[in-house]
Amino acid sequence: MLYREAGDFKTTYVADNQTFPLKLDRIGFWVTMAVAWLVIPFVINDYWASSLLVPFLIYAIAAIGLNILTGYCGQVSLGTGGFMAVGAYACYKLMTSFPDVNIMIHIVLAGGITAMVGAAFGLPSLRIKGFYLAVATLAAQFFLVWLFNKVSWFYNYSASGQISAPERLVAGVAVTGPSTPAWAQYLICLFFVTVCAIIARNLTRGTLGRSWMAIRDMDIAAEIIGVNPLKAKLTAFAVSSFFVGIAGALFFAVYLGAVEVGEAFGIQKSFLVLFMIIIGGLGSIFGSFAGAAFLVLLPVALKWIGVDVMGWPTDLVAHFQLVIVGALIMFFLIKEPHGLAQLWRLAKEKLRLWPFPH
Amino acid sequence: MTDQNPPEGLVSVPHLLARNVQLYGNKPAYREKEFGIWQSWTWAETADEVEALALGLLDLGVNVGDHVAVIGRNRPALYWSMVAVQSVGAVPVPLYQDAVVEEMTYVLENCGARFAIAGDQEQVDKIIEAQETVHGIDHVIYYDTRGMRKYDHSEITSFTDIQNEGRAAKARLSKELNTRRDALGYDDTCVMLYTSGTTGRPKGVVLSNRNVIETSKNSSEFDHLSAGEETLAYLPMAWVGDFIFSIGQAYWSAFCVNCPESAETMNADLREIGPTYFFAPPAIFEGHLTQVMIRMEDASRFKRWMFSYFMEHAKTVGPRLLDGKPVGFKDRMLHRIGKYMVYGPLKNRLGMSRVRVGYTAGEAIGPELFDFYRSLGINLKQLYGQTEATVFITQQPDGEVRSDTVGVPSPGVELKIADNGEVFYRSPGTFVEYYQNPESTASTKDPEGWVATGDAGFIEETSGHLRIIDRIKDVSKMADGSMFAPKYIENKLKFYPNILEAVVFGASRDRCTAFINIDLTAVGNWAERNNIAYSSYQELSQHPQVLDTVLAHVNAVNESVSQDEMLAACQIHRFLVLHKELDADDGEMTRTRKVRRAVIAEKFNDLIDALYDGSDTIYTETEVTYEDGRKGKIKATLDIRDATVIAKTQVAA
Amino acid sequence: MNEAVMDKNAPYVTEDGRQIGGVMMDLRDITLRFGGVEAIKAISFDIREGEIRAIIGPNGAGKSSMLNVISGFYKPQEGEVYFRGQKRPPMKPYQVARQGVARTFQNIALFQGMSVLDNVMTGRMGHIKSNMLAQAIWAGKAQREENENREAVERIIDFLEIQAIRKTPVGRLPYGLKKRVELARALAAEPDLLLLDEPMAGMNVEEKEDMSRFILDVNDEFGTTIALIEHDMGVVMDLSDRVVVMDYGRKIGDGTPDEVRNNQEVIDAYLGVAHD
Amino acid sequence: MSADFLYGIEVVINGLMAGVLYALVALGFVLIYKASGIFNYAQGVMALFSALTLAGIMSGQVPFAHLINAIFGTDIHYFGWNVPVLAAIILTLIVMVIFAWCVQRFVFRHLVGQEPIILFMATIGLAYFLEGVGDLMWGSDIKTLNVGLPQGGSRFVEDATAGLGGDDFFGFFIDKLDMVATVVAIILVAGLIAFSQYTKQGRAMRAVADDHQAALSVGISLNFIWVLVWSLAGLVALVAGIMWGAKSGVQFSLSLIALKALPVLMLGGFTSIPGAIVGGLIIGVGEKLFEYLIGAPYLGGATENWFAYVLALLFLVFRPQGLFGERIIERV
Repeated sequence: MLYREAGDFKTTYVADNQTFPLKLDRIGFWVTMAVAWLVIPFVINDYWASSLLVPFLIYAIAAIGLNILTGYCGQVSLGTGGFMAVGAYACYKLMTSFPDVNIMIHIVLAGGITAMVGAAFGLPSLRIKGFYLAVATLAAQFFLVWLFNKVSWFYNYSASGQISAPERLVAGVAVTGPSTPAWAQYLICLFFVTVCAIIARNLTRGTLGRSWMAIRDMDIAAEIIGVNPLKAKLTAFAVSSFFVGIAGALFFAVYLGAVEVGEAFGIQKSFLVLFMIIIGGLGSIFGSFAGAAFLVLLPVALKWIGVDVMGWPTDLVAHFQLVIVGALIMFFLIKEPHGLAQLWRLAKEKLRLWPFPH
Repeated sequence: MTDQNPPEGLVSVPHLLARNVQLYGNKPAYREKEFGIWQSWTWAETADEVEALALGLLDLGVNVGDHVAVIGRNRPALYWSMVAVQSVGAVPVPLYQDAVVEEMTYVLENCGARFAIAGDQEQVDKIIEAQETVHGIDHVIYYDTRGMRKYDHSEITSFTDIQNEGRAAKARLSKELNTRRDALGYDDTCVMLYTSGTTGRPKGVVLSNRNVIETSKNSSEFDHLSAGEETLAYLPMAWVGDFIFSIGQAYWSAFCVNCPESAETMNADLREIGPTYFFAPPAIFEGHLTQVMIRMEDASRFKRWMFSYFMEHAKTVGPRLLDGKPVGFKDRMLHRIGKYMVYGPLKNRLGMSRVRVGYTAGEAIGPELFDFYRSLGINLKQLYGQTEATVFITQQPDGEVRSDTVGVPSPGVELKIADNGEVFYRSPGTFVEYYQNPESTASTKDPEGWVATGDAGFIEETSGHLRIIDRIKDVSKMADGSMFAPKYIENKLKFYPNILEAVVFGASRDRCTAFINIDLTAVGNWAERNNIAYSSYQELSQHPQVLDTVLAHVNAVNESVSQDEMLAACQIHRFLVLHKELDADDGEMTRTRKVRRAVIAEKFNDLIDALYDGSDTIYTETEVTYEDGRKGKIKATLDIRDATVIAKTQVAA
Repeated sequence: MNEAVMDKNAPYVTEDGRQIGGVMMDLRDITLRFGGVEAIKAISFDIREGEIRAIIGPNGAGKSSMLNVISGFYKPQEGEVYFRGQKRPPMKPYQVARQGVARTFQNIALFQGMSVLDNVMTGRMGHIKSNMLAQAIWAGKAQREENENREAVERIIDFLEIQAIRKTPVGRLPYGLKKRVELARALAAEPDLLLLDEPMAGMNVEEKEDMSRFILDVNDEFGTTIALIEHDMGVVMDLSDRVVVMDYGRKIGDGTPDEVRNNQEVIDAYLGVAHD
Repeated sequence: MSADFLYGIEVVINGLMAGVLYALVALGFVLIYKASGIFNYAQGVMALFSALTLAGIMSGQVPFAHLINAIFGTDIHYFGWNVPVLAAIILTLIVMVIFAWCVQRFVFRHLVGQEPIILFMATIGLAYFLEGVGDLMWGSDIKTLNVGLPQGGSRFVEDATAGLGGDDFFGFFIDKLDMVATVVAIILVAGLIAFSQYTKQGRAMRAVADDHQAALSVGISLNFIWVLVWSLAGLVALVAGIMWGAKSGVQFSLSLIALKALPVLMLGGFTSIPGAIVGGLIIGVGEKLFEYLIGAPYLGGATENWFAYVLALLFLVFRPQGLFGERIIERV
């Protein structure tokens, strides 16, 4: 209905496999970018930053990461929380050991370190498949959390066992530490989201992405036609962990400021991110955003309805949240395994075919 | 013959090409969907592709005046071939790609082609087979190399090889090429096109540069065609229309010609390109409409309601808006909404969002059909023309478009109506002659250059528009002397989506009867929805419910015909639905899907007798040709139905 | 003896103008076991440059296992595989693929979640040189490579006449087309040796004709050597230059279609085998 | 014998007992997995849920009290009666059966034929859902669950074994509860095996596990079997819930402990009952010993959290199909 495709033809391969082949989508994309970069920073306040936007952006990165591993390469991981922890602690150690180096670099390095850890834990995936692997990744989850708990070197022997981010500046503005302005928090996260999303998109639409999907859809056939499973799986684990690591670093340094590994990066976190990609849509970058947005918004919305409107006790609402999330997961797996992204795709298809049904 | 001088020395297509290179060197001239994207060639690139080929042809020994056959689906390379052939002073002769070997043999023999440029292996094979009887062909050039490896290449060469040889020989031959190009005169032959004559063998119509260029110039100016237009070249290259649209006008106005990837991607490609200048015979528009209706059937109730509501509204408002007539505010607003909800999306799906000028011709087009597209806001117009006129005789100016006329005389065209009602014309586009056929030339074109169209028609005093009744030879008298215009009735019948073809008989008989061909897409779909099982076209065609539906249509037509006292006698008394589709391969139709009345009458005489002797079923056997050329027989017993005829009102004519 | 060896490798041209070269792949005394079961018993045969080689036999004769051995998916317990005169060291299937051996599968093994185009593109894996970083930036080398591969793939798509379904998800395709897409994926690798596991299983006559035409065209246009398993005797006899007949893991016949057709043991083996 | 060694033995014995419990929960997994190919992550939460329910019923708690109060502004919490243990257990069982039926009816019936990994993720969702429901029904506060099982170390064993070592060895300290648990678990395991061997339903269950189609063709109702196995899993969960609940109170962590069954399965193989038992024992002993010998002295303790997983992980790398699982032959 909205789409006018006549005359929107492609004369080069570059144009043909661009991310948004339809003109309208291109426009939509640029509008979104403009709003995100040029409008929101000026209107954002602490509440919006801390309760919605910043967590959304950070989880989006994590979700993209996990989606690459699970959605694109078909390797389910329950260790996301653990890998986020790696990113966080790596970032913390770097920040404290090299105070003069720019925080941005620290965050990227943290991602790199996580990538290595991730690849290491990915090694078993060559032998183990399906949920065997899923359970195996629990090992990473529990082991890493325990590690950061027990080995006090990681939290610089602080009495509380917590790590807390010292203030660091980017271009003269604090992006970590207590005195960080909301818009700075937001912008740094937005920056990383943008970069990560672009990288993810490029990787997934290219050769590497195809080798991942081949492994996901039919690993044996994939290997026989020339996909190197070792390379495919390890790169998937590495890239995925890289993003997750960055998310962890931001989550700690920019968002929370101080974390205790057990509660910030526990197994619950792993599930949260997994749910994001299930609801958002496996194998879709857009889905990662949608899922993150949904699960960040849901509790806020529920709290608003339950506590502020209905005046229920908070714990009750929290319980409801569990029920709803659980139900949603099952619902999506039954009705629409490809999640919100697929719904979006279908809606778009309808609009393109309008007024025809098919 | 009008004696204008060529506009600023553009005496031939190659000259136009040269001009376009100067003015629009970097604008796209050709696009072809190949390997997944639209491969593009600018005018400059086109020019040296053409030149390379031309040099290659010289190298091959093509002489001035030689005939070079060009056969294949619409591809830039083949268009270049025609221009290249012209550049070396030879005459391109495009042939119908779906012609069977016999037809091709005849044409090759008739034009005495020394060279042939073929699109692919299929065409090459046909040429080789034809050569068993025709020995004129010295050399065959093929474009698509697929499957050609094993052929003996002594007399067969690939397009690219020829071009390479040409490029290699440039130093040696370019001088010769230039002299030949400069030698081209305004009255030299530009192209030779074979008319798919509705009767007898095809005739080679010789068109001069003057014909083509004058016509292209006039018609381009008539519709203000600019270098910005986009067209889709998908109609047979051998058809004069395609030659004028894709070469004449394209080179005159320097607009871009787009070639689809393959037959089955045609619609998708149309959608992608979104042409601004579009021609299609009524059959195609009808096909689209049928598709639209069928697909809307499955739509949700709301959508169906919305669709019908806005289409209704558009019928009243759309055409008025197109013709720039005043429209009330409320209607204007409603139309806006409709444009957003229905018209726009629909045009988009049909690939006609950008159509600025659309033409249809060749057959009368049903008013419903015509209005449907008009009311969508597509500027669809009718033109009346023929090969001998280099297409244009009359066409409809913007703002004066109606389904029942074919418009006013095109610029430079003079019309006159003979006493027997036949339409004559004279124009700069009037053809030179029928190749090696002086007598038919003489019988068609008198010394003053007036050409008989073979159509009966009259000019409306009020609007000055021409109206065509029928082929003059098909208009005849019935036994009681009243006028019999079968085509007129047939068209009325064919306006119903369920009816694909109709053939009406009644010349010098006491009453009219008809053969009907049902439209398999429409009827088949209807059968599906009413879960009526059928195994074959034949079975479906004889299904009682189908016959009832057809009967209803026939009655309706009789109803409307009875209004017109001139033709009231042409009401159909009895009809039957044919057990096979009329088919060009069986010689029942021309390649342009015009019915060959005589052939049919002769072939199915048993059925005709049955129609008149009052029997209500008839058993028959018919020979058919399958796609692969094999022949077979189909047997069937056909029901014959009686239609209700409205008693002729007593009038003195 | 020496002579025998010599004419064994002497190139020749078949009556329909096919250039047959020397031995490309030589399988020597291959024995394959699953647990106790012997799927293949000491089989030897060779495949020559440019020929169309058929492997036939009743169900469970071990044909597919043989193909799996050639494509390196099964590791035979005994015997050697010689490829282009070299003894093939134990290697992973994807390495075999990159040596120029591509294949299709008995029951279609397309990547359901991807479009036809992407499926065929995966066939190009062996031709990728750009690294991950380049791909992440999606510019320069990676981009160029992507386009080159796309073009190569598009030529295959054009060759197999599947332009119309280029962007359709393979899940939605009818069976016959899926088979064709799988062939396209194999061809995209530009293999020297193409293995087809029952390319025409479950096809109607028309589809079979198309497929046969494509197989011949492939061999003709690209000079690809082809080894295929097929049940339809007619097809096998028409297409292939030489036929290996297997039964219960043993080789019971090897030669031109005519030789095989008149081989008593083969006839016996086929008596009462339903599908032939 | 040296005290250290004897203490080592004690650790092993305790490990074995823990292991039996792991094995028990693992059995729940195996049952469902064999019959329906579902890898039930929610098993742990089921244990928690059943324990909550039992505790709730015994103490005569009003289900959904919070919710009701929140909606109607009422202030009800208890019916004011106490349900005797046995009745409570039976009621709980009924609840678990209903739960099993709902799960089958509303979730997994719609997921038949999906890839295992999808089913697995669905059970994670189920776990969340069930946890939420449990909290809604009985509140999230930690409950003590006392079904009258003996508590505390067993004097008897301690005295009996005190003589074994020197004077710095005071006999094995073994929790009565663990002993009871072990006994119960062993009985249950035996019972389950007997059930699947000698009863009609049991055989039907095995038939389904071997080959769905075949089972269907001989007229076994898959639906019934699936409800049955989910119910059995519920029963197992309940028992495990009681044991752990009695041991360390009914709280969320319980569901995590139950997760230990996962590595157990990875060792034992998902399809083998003996595997589950052996795996359970190995893990139980393994983690206790590791903690005793390495974890506590050198790694700062609490290694039980991950030992099982890492062990299973390493193990799998060398034997992907587990101890007793059949070897997978891949074909194309």
